[in-house]
Amino acid sequence: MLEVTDLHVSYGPVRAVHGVSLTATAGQVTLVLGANGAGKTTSLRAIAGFHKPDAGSVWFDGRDITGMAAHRVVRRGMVLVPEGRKIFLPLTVEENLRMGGYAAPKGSVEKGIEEIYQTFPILAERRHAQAGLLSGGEQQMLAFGRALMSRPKLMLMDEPSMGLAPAMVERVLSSVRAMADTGIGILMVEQNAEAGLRIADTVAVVSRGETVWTGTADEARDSKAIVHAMLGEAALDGV
Amino acid sequence: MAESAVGRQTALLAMEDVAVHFGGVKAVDGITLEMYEGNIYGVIGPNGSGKSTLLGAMTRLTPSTRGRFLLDGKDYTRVPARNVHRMGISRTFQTVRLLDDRSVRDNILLGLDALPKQTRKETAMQVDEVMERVGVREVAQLRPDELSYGMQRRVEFARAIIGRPRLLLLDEPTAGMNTAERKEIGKLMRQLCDEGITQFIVEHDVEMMVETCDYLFAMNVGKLIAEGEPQDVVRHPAVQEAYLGKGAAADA
Amino acid sequence: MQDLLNVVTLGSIYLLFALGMALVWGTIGILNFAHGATFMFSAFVGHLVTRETELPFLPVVAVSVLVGAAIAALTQLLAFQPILKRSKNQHAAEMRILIGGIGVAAIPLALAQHQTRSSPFGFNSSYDAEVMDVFGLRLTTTSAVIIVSGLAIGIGLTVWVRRSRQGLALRAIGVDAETAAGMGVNRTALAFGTMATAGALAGLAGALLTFQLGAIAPETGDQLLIKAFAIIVLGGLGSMAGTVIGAYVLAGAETLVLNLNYGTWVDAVSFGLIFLILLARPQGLLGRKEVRRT
Amino acid sequence: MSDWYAMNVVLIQTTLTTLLLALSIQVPIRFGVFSFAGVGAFGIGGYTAAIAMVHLGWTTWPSVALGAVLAGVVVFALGLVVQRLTGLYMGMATIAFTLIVSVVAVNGGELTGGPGGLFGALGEIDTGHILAVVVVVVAVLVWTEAKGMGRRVDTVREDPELATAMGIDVARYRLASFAISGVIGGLAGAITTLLRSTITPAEVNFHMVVLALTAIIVGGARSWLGAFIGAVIFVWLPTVISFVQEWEKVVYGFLVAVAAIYLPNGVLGLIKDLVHRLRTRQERARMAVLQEKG
Amino acid sequence: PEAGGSGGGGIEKTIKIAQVQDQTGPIAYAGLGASEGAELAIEEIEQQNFLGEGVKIELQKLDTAGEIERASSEMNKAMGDRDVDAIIGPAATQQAAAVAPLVGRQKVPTVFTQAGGQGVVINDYTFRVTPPMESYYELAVDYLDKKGVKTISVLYNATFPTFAELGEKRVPQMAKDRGIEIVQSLPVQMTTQDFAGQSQQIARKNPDALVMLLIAPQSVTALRQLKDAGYDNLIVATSVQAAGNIKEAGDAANGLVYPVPFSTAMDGESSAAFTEAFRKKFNKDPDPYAADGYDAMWFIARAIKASGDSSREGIRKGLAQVAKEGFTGAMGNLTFEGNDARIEGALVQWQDGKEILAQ
Ligand SMILES: Nc1ncnc2c1ncn2[C@@H]1O[C@H](COP(=O)(O)OP(=O)(O)OP(=O)(O)O)[C@@H](O)[C@H]1O
Ligand SMILES: Nc1ncnc2c1ncn2[C@@H]1O[C@H](COP(=O)(O)OP(=O)(O)OP(=O)(O)O)[C@@H](O)[C@H]1O
Ligand SMILES: [Mg+2]
Ligand SMILES: [Mg+2]
Repeated sequence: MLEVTDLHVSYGPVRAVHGVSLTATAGQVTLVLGANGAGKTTSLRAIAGFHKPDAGSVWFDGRDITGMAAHRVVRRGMVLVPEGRKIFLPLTVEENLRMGGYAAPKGSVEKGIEEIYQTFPILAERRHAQAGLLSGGEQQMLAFGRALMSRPKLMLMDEPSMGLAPAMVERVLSSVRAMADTGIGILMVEQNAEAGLRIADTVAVVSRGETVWTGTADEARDSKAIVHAMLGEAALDGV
Repeated sequence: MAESAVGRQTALLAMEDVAVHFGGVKAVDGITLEMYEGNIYGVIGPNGSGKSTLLGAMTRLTPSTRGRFLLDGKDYTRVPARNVHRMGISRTFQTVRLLDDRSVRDNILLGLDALPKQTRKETAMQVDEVMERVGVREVAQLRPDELSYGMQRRVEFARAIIGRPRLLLLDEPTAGMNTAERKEIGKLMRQLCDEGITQFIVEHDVEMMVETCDYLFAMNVGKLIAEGEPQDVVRHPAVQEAYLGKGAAADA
Repeated sequence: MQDLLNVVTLGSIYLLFALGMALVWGTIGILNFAHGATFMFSAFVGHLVTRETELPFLPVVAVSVLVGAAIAALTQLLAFQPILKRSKNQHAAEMRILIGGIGVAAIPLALAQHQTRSSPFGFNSSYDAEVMDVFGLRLTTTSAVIIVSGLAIGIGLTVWVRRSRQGLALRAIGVDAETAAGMGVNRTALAFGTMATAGALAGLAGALLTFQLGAIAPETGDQLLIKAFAIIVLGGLGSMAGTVIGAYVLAGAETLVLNLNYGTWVDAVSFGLIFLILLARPQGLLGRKEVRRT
Repeated sequence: MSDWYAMNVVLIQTTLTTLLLALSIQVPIRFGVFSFAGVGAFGIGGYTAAIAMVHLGWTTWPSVALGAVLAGVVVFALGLVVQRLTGLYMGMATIAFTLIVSVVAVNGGELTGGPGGLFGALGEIDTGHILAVVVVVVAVLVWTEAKGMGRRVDTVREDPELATAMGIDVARYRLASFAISGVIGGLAGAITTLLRSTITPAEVNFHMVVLALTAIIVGGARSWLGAFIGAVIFVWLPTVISFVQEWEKVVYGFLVAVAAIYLPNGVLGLIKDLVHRLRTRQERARMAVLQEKG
Repeated sequence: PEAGGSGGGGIEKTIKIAQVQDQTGPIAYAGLGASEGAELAIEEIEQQNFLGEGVKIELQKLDTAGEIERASSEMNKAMGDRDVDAIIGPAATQQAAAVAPLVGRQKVPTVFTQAGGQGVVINDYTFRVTPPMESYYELAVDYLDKKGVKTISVLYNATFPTFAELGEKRVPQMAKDRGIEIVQSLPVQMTTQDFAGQSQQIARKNPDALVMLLIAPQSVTALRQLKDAGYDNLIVATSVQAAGNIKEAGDAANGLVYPVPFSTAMDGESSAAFTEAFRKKFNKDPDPYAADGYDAMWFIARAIKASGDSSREGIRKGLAQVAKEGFTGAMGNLTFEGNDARIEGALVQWQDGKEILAQ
């Protein structure tokens, strides 16, 4: 359902991404791995319409959406859980969730909110608190819940487990898996490779702005050594 | 090791019955603990259990509702937050807080700016050295908003250690890094500890905590639920349930 | 009693003017310094039109409202939107929007001053205010219209911003426009619409105020601008209800000082009052405290 | 050359006094305090100096010094009172202060000359004197911008809590910015007044706040050099564009708006960005090579 | 540079006069009007060969744009230009007061128009052709006296220097001299826009007459609101209401009386001639500011003729001499107190869109 081919993105003179290709399929979890600064975030943002790619193409649901503005991409059913949460800090928890449902059909909002409160009871408890007061992990839950509110067909997630306690990582990842099982496509960047691999179907490794390896999760698990080596090397030279 | 010293050596930092309440929210609720020089302490606990708040209270940025803080046996509960850094307590933040229109190098130097001249001369590290160790040498002149998230965290880390604090408080220093990178940072923490920097780390990566820390605290809803050797703490049933979610994972 | 009515009338005048400004400032963070010029110029166009042909009340108001909306829309399109596009975030754009507004404001002001040589201008309208006697109080029809529309629009906007989907989206844009776009908000269109609405309100205020006062001068907008600024901050930025209250507080203070015959101290007392209120409530009367945590 | 100087001596002097005024607004903003008390200080400094000369018969420089010191003390005291306020709430409170200064001058009777102001305070000041004052002021400011001090100031502005965590006494820096702003504003007022021999309450107004703000935003808000660029632009612009005659204000407005759109960090920011690009070109190239290699 | 000629140089072929007045901004009307008046005067002077065969006067307009700084810098430019022989100086008191000491230093004869406050005519080089309002405001109070008015209210803009002076000192004094009682004195400020409260207070007191000292837009509002409040006794205002500034008040302005230094309704010979010539040249009625410019320019021309010297020093001497004798211009007979003009003025009444002499 998502087909990204040979994406190139730059920040002024800095070529952050040059040659990332990714695919995501309905009902499957695609895991993107890569070192710090490899260009994962940049790729995701470009796909979701926050950044205009210099070259390459993004096809979603049979249509070319390369360079389409973010708010239109959302309406087509693709949503991004951004890196660093990007919660609306002065708004309340509930208002944040409502915002998530902005593009969703009217009737579904109340129901969606209730569902999210059920998954994350802590959010229900603090529903009228300003989101800025939540702890880091609570905010991460809110970001995840907010994205769910739009009832996406495809969800892009930039490190959804960041800052979450192990129990919560389990809960989030298993609900991600459950979503995929209902037919939603997932494209997920995850530093916690082990946890990510547990729920992933396919894996892509990005290094220095390029896709360098793709395969199934099983292949990746088997060739763990390869992936590790790749990540390790990247980590060593620090960029 | 920590417990062997109890009773003889004064704790580097001690807390007595510390509580931080926000209206009805009891973020930290009666914590008593001690930390001794030369160790790495870790804190684990579910989201919202009060770890960051505790860190904030230790640096006095977050006012505490009750309790006492002692550094070298001296009460600093009433010392204003701005003086805490000078006393040798340095911290990082859970969300990256860097100056966006200053270079990486400048951001790191900020860690020295308000220290007494003498400290700067005698104990501080060289900025180039710090950048090298943390792995941001290559990007010294760039601005933080030109860096990826993981790199920004490293800059934050570098700023906290450049003044060679006696006690280093780290709030999820490796969030957003992969396993290999975490190992790197873990190694660096160990080195720093050997150089005499006592550390207090909030982290969710249990594996890394067990590997790196000498002593572990576990928190839940504002209270300590376990402490001791990392292995033991992780195996503690209360921790297993509240934090690692063995029960929760099963029914998910 | 009559004094109270005067306070309400004056307060409603301030309110009408301030509402448009508060709407864009309190939600999408655009502090539009061209609001005063928009206000003045829409009345000025009404003046030019009625110089050709005498018109009744409503058409004059309609002309001003349309002109106001058009000016604000153009301002947004040609100045504020490009500024926002070229800034990293809302915070970085704030100051430039302020300055951009100052620049934009200079243009209609210069044009009107050039045309009128700064003498006051009014409407040539078949409408003539009548004095009504309501429970023994004197009230002109224009004042009645101003009071009713000021309160109605004030309350309407308060509810809209608090409760509606778009109101929420506007506030979200003000916090982080990019992330709001990521939720499916067409921020450009929404911001554009809001600015146009604010401009229409400025035009409405321009027309009604000119009817009420008989004439305004090109500089009148500037004088109201600073008062509106004060009112919005006093009420608490982001709270439309605060703006409503702020307008009446300021009007009350001014009227009181005038009635006590300390005419030259009006500004000192009313701004002194604002000063004191802010000391007691640093976030304004109904503003929310900005919270941050470590 | 000397002929040119003679024709433009007023413009040159005005550039310098405008620079001082702009700095008195820029300093607090750079320290993260949205204070416009500098314009109030301008009024206090100007009136004090004029009163010292006219009523007390003092000579020029003691009068200027008295004006600067008094303005510094008053604004510092104001800072003590309002230090709790943040953002535009602080802006409003300090604007209120400024307007109150003006009202007090109107009502000051013999002492301040009432609404007509004071006149006849012609000091012995030439361009060299002003230049010397400016050099001293700028030297102090350069110190607050350089190295560690500059970083601390930036941190106090951008993230006060981080600053506290880094051991910086935020409150002290903010208060210091009030005192500095007061003294500089006072100097600007005293010198301007004694140069032109009069001061009136009407000058101490919101318009002046707008002028100073425009100058620093267009010039560059982060450094004295930006204020200087801004002062030069806004003092000389009318002369440069005088060929457009009655459309001058229109052109002015247009240029200000264009600057707001295209110069995110003012003229100085433009220069700095270029320098940054050049300086980091190597690092970027290195990174690019690394990426290519991988 | 050494400014001004050394005198005794005769009359040059081209005389350059700089007009440093507002051409744009909030008080542009004063400068623009004066420009028109001055241009008319120049045309007449040249046609009559008043200064000799073929002597031309060049008028250079420098815009002060309503700002004191601009006024000083433009004045400085004019003074620095050695070809400039005399200056018609700023019309706003604050601008004029700021440049008055400078022209004294640089020794450039300067004739101010308007600028009715203090601190303007302060040395040998400063002259003023528009009389300060208080010098002819007696006309208005006399009129009240004649009409048998016993009680008055004063509504005045106390932040406008001229009105503050009139409202607080002069009018009370004049009223006292004539046995008129001031029952109410209501100060407002420049930014006051709504006069509902004051109007009702006045209507309640219902004095025989109201002295209204307000700036242009304020007067329009006040007149309307006074009417709405039910006050319809006599109202006297000021020359600020001239030049059609009261037009927008419509019927509410009918019967308003105010003293002016000049009005098209004035029936004096020189005034009527000016009005006619102006209408012919510009196809519209002259306002008082045009009369200012006209008289200022003629003042300078007469001065040159009197001293026979068009250098700066010559003009200064000439101006002083003409001032001693006085002359007749658009504003009627001008006499001088020192360098400061005085006139009889006229009391006019606004009736159905135009000024007529009040009776
Ligand atoms: N705004 C920017 N301006 C210039 N360069 C940038 C900018 N943002 C990112 N970069 C550069 O682009 C490259 C890719 O960054 P990106 O954030 O996509 O990495 P990432 O794979 O998400 O890393 P991480 O795991 O640390 O989040 C990095 O080299 C980074 O320095
Ligand atoms: N200023 C505040 N006002 C109100 N509630 C607060 C405030 N700061 C923190 N809290 C609440 O206190 C609780 C503890 O927060 P804290 O940030 O200390 O958790 P944490 O253990 O660091 O969690 P995480 O692992 O998710 O970062 C949370 O429920 C949070 O919502
Ligand atoms: Mg990333
Ligand atoms: Mg935390």
